[in-house]
Amino acid sequence: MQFDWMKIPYALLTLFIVINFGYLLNSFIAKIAARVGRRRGIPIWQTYIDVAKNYGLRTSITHGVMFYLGPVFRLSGGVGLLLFVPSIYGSSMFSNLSFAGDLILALYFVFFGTLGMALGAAESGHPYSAIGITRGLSQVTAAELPFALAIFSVALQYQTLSVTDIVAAQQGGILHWTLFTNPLAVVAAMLSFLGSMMRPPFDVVLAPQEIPIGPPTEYHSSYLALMQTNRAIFPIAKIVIYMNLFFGGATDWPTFFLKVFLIYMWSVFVGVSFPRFRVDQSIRWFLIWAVPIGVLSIVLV
Amino acid sequence: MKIRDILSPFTVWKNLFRDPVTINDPVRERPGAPRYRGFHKNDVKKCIGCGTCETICQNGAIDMVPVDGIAAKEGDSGLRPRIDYGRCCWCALCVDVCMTKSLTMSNDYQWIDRDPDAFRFTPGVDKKKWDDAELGYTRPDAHRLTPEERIHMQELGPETRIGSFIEIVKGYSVDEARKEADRCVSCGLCVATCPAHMAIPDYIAAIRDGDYERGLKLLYDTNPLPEVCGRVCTHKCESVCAVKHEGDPIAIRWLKRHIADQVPLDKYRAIVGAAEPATGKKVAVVGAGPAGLSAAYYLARMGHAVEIFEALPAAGGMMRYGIPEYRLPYPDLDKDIAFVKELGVKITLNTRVGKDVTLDDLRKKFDALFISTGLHLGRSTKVPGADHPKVFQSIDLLRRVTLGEDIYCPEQAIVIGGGNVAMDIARTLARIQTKKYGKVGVTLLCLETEDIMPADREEIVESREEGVVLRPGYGPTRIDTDGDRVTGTRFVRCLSVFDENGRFAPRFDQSDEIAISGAMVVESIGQGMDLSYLPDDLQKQIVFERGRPKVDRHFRTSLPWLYAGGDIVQGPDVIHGIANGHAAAVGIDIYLRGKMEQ
Amino acid sequence: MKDELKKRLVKGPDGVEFEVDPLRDYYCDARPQVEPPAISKIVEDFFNWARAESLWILGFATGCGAIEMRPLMTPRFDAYRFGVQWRPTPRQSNLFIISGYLSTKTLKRVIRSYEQMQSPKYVMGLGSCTINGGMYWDSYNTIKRLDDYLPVDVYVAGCMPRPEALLAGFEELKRIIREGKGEGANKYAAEFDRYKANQKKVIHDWDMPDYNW
Amino acid sequence: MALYEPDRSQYPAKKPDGTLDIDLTSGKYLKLWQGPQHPGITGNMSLELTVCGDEVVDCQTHVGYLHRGFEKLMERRTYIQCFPIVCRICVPEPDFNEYCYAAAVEELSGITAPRRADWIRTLILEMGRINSYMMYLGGQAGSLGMGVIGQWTTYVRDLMLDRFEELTGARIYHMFILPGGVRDGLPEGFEKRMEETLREIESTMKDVHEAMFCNAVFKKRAVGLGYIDPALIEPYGVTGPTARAAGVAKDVRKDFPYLVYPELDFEPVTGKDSDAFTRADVRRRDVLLSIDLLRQILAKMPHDGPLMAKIPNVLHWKVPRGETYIRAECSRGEYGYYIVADGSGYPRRVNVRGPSYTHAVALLERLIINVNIADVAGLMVSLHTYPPEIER
Amino acid sequence: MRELYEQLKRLFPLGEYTEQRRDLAFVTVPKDHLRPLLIHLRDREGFTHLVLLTAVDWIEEGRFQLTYLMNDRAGKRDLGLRVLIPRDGAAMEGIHDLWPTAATYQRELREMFGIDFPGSPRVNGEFILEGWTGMPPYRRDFDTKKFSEENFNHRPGRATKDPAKHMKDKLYPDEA
Repeated sequence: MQFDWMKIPYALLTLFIVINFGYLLNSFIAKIAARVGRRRGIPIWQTYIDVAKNYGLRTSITHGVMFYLGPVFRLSGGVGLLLFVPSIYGSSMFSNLSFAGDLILALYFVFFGTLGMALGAAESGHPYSAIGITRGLSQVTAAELPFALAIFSVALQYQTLSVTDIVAAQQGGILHWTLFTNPLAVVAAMLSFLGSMMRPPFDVVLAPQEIPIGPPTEYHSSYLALMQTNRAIFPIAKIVIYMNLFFGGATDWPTFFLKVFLIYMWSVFVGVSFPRFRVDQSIRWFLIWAVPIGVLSIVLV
Repeated sequence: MKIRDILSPFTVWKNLFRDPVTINDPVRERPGAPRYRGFHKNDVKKCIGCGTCETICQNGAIDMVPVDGIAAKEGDSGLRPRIDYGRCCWCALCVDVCMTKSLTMSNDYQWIDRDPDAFRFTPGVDKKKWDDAELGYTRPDAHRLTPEERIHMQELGPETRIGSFIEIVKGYSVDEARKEADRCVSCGLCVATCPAHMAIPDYIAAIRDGDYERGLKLLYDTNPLPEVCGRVCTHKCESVCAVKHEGDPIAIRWLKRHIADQVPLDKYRAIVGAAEPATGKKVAVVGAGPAGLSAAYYLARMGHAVEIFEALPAAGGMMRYGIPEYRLPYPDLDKDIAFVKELGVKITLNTRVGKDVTLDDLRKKFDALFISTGLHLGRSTKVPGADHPKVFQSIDLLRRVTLGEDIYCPEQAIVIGGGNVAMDIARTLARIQTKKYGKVGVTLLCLETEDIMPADREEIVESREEGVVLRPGYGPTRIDTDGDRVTGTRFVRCLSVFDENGRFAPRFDQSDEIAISGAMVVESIGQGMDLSYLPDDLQKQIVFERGRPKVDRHFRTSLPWLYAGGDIVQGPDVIHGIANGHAAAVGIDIYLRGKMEQ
Repeated sequence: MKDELKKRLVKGPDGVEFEVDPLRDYYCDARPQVEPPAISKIVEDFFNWARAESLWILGFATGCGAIEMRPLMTPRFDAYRFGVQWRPTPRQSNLFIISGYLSTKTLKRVIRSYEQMQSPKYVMGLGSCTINGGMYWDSYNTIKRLDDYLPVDVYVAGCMPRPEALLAGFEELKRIIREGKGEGANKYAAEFDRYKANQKKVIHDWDMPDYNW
Repeated sequence: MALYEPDRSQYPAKKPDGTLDIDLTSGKYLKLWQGPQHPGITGNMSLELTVCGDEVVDCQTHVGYLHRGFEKLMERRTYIQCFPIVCRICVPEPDFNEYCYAAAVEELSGITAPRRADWIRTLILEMGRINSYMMYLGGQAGSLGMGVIGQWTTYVRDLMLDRFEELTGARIYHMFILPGGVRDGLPEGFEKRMEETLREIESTMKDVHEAMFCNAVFKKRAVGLGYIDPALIEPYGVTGPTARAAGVAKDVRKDFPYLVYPELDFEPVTGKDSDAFTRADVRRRDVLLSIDLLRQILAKMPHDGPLMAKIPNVLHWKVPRGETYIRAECSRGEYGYYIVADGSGYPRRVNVRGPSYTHAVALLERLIINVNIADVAGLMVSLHTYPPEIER
Repeated sequence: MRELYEQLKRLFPLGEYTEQRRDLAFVTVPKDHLRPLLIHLRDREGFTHLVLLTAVDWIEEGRFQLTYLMNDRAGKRDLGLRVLIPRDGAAMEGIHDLWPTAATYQRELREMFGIDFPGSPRVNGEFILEGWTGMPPYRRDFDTKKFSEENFNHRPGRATKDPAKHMKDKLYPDEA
């Protein structure tokens, strides 16, 4: 297959759309959470201002090369994840580089950012970063386990590792979604999703009270801005995978926005209602509740 | 784990569709509550600058500063509080304690500034956006941090006192005095108003502490006649007392008397201290009235030899011969004089300068002279009939009463005049009448209406209680006489006493004439001085101003060795006399020491 | 000086011994520099606007004023609306609210926190205590003038200032920043010696590096 | 009674001289500071934790960041000048300082505050208690990661602050209860607005109950956290809800009734399990009790009569020689003032006994052993301590 | 309270007794008898709660008064024990082994008054103050205002006038 160079500007356009959508979505979600607290919440463009401000700070200090590379790794994890899965199924413009990517690559990117972050934050030398990293890595590992099981189950179900093929298999009506064809895998994946969105009850990694604020303790100005950009991309990219794997993908942008928003809301819906688990508790929770479901889904398939 | 514990937390989402409770524009939409203790306001017109707010402020946030356009005057220090918002804690104690209720708080609470030095301002003077705020904290009426009611002084009832010359006012007990002293806010507005600048807040504090020795010492620093002043002082201090804005002023005069009453004479020297080593200089004082005694006392303390020459048989001057005994008992006066004598002042009685000894003799024998001969000549109304022998001068009658003479006193008497001396003679006559006839028949008339009568308020009230009929607002036109008898006096209504420039120029309504009957008329409209003892050549050398010898701030006349003070310089008033005497003593001391150095 | 702050030799897991100076650990050795604004005025204006609209407060409750921070960030007043939010770490904060009096013990931590913040950074003084000592003017343990120790951009009067007054303070601070006058960090760098001298005068046990950012 | 030793069964060992054998250079232990700049610390204090893995093996609390030297400052202020500064001692709940100070000065001077003032004082104290609990509930939920509770409770606390503002003229530092009585009576229509506020609080408390107390994750975190053995209560001087959660019905309002509490009908709230969850629950029920008490107070309160006793001129108020101790039940336990007067116009010595003093130092250091780092904040909040009253 | 005092008096040599309220009394106790008395009160009389431990500086008499306030909740009474110790080289036996919480009070007393409690945990470490080198601040002879003025800068520009003096100057300018 010949590489279509036009894919690159198209992919960048996708990236642009997703970044903006991510910023707005983050603000909007914050506003919704604020409503639950009976507040109005931040203006919808606040995330842009914050990022601009952080890029605009005059000083920044470094703790070493890895400290600098951490956010870059994290961002490339997010971007990579996004670029190797199709955002809009069937659109030649917005399928990105999905021809080249498969589920294994996606899983790798999910982990890649986290690891990079861990290395960078460790370099900062702050004890809270270190604590955050140990908590983060152990929790992410536990949380990714059911996801991996679910992906395994889905791959078994569709007999492919290509995301595009999996989406293609789900077209033709809502009942073709994996959600209905393999509900246990979806349940396991969605439980895992809670664990990866850094929202209660699984946000002890970033918890301001239990430790302030974990790995990014020392990150500031443009490093932080980079991470904020990542926070706009990475969840969306991850949700795109979920959407593609379990909820039939999206064939146009409105569907994309809606599905991403709804999947995102799932974590918010739970997150606002609960306090957070300690790391040992959350690992136990994943092992007790999510992993068996994932195993079961594989067994059933 | 109960299933409810998993589902129930999701109830938080019901708020999603409730309106947020956020205030739209909190900066502008949220005025403070009506009682809110926000930024200070001060009604500078009402404020008297007493500084009580400064005293109570535990943060040292308040400074008393002079303000353009507000001059110091009696009862108003001219200072205004400036508040440092780098110190204030908005406790509002300053508002609670404010004597005039001028200091209040608005309900404004927003003040943002880059400059930390900007947070200092004088409320009411520096214009602020909250000056016109209607809401905000003001002291609730029932909320008082300082007691406002004066401690009642035990007095003889009118029925008892009219029958005798026993002192009316009984004086405070130690407990009462302490309570009354407790009311003082120690602002010191009174100090400058008092002609002698007595350290009033300090000696009141001494009463609170029960330290009468300290109190007495403070009294004698500025006033050698505390027993007298404690009874008959015109207490201008009380008229400017900051506490009067809340209720009755502090009974400063009675508290002073209380101190002097508490200490027996034999302890005085130990407390106040003895005279300084003799300087060898000699000073003669003419007249043993308040000014003369005061000057003699301070001169003696400074170590000068002082001799007082007094024409009458006892020292005290007007204090003895003008003021009736029921106001100032002679033993108390004698106590004050005794201590002056104890300091080494020689008092030569029954010696009238100009007659028994000439001024020139004195000048030769002494290094300096202080004359304070007082106002012992009564002034006449000069209306027709005023020269009748049954028309008297109050000052003469009072002197004769003191001297123990039996004065003429019919059943009905008329007193003309509205000052304290008129009250004195009216009440003296009333007492004699009561003794003689068992009832009072004195009518007092004066030009002034009651609100501007020069007499003290309590004199008016008490004389009424004692049965004296007061008819203010009338001027005499004619005294009706019938041979050696006076039958009565005619008066017309006085419309105004002073003209627009404040000068004495009474206007009368001739159509409104009344006739008062009485067999005796006492004129009490002022006194004059008798300076005939001054030799003619001296009289020429001394510069007079409005009929009084002109003196400098040390009460030195135009002659370097001659000082004058008391009523002849200042007009009739005990406390002024004392202040004059003190000032003159200081002046004489400077003069004598200057001479010594030569 | 505390034992744990002294230099010591540490043997690493690989057997190599190296010296550790806790006072030097992790901190920069350089004095703070005056950081010039962006070359282009338009860019600087844009950044100033962004800085004004995105005030991140350091979550350090230094004094009484902290009590009004909760209402500020909660439904009634909801300062998030105005781009204000809390950050738990000084690295990510731009605004240091000194909420009232500072004891000398806290001052030490405040200086360290302030220096760890990234420029441009702002300081807001709350209440009387930061202006002239407030009701603790005669206390032996609180500083009286905040501007001796840190460059203060804006003061809010009150004891305590209410959340509304604080919001008004934010408005004023935003105006200052937008006008490009919020140069406290540069002032601190320019007058660094004066500030340090003042700080050392009241902090009697100065056991930290002079520069730590 | 035996001396209580924390359970250090696993590590670290003890040296012969009794100190803990912690070798920081061994790499086994890590020193970790929480605070003073730390969102998980209530107020401005710090915990010096020595951790081994995720567990705390040793802890020293460091206080003094808020020390202003009140007890010294009061020695050079007159009795009335102390009145505005005492409320600053405990920022989130200032009224108990005002009451205890006023009552102590009144007792030493032989003054009795008017009855109506006592009612208003009780009203204010109960309002303050609700406020303080609202702070606590938000903090407790927040320290375990549930931010929304803090949003709600702070909102209703704001409503209560509005009531405070209209009654006393200030939001936080009310400076309303002064020696001799109170400043002013209730404003017009206060009862009605108060009732509305109470209803709002009740409905919020219902929501809080649903969201926080019937919450699996919250229970998972809080149940069993920071268990206090009832036998520790007396040696560690534990009072208030913390003691009541251990089943010891310590409540000054009942044990040593003051103000108008004898005329109010209530029973102290107690719990059984003595852990963070029970303490939270005891405090939640205490809020409901306070709401009930407020209703009783408003119903029974006299509406006329003097508000201030006859007091001496405050500018030179001298208090006769003597010493006394006044206690009151604040939201954290027994709050007390020990005042020694020497007959002058200035207090000789004022000692403020705040419940946080015992809870946040000795007790916390004891309880924190073997706790997960992530639970430190939750444990600390569950003792409900306010640093400013520790160091004054 | 009086009965309790009489009863205790038979066991311990007690000093001055002051009954402040019906349920609160203060008793002076000799230094050496404090500990047995505290144990007696705790174990026999129900005074299990150590309310506070603080000191009063009677500098004129050269003594510190230590106040141990004990509370008996069941009996609804409080007893304050006063122990007078000399100001010079002030030291006292600690009671942290009876009430662990007393260690905190003893640390504060050590720091703020300079009263030593040998053997009390961390008693010589810094508690509230940091880097304090001068006199313990709660001692009466420590002048906090003076210290504050010498150590901290106050904002200049403040000046006040005494109303009495200002009036004298203004109303009688030539008397000065």
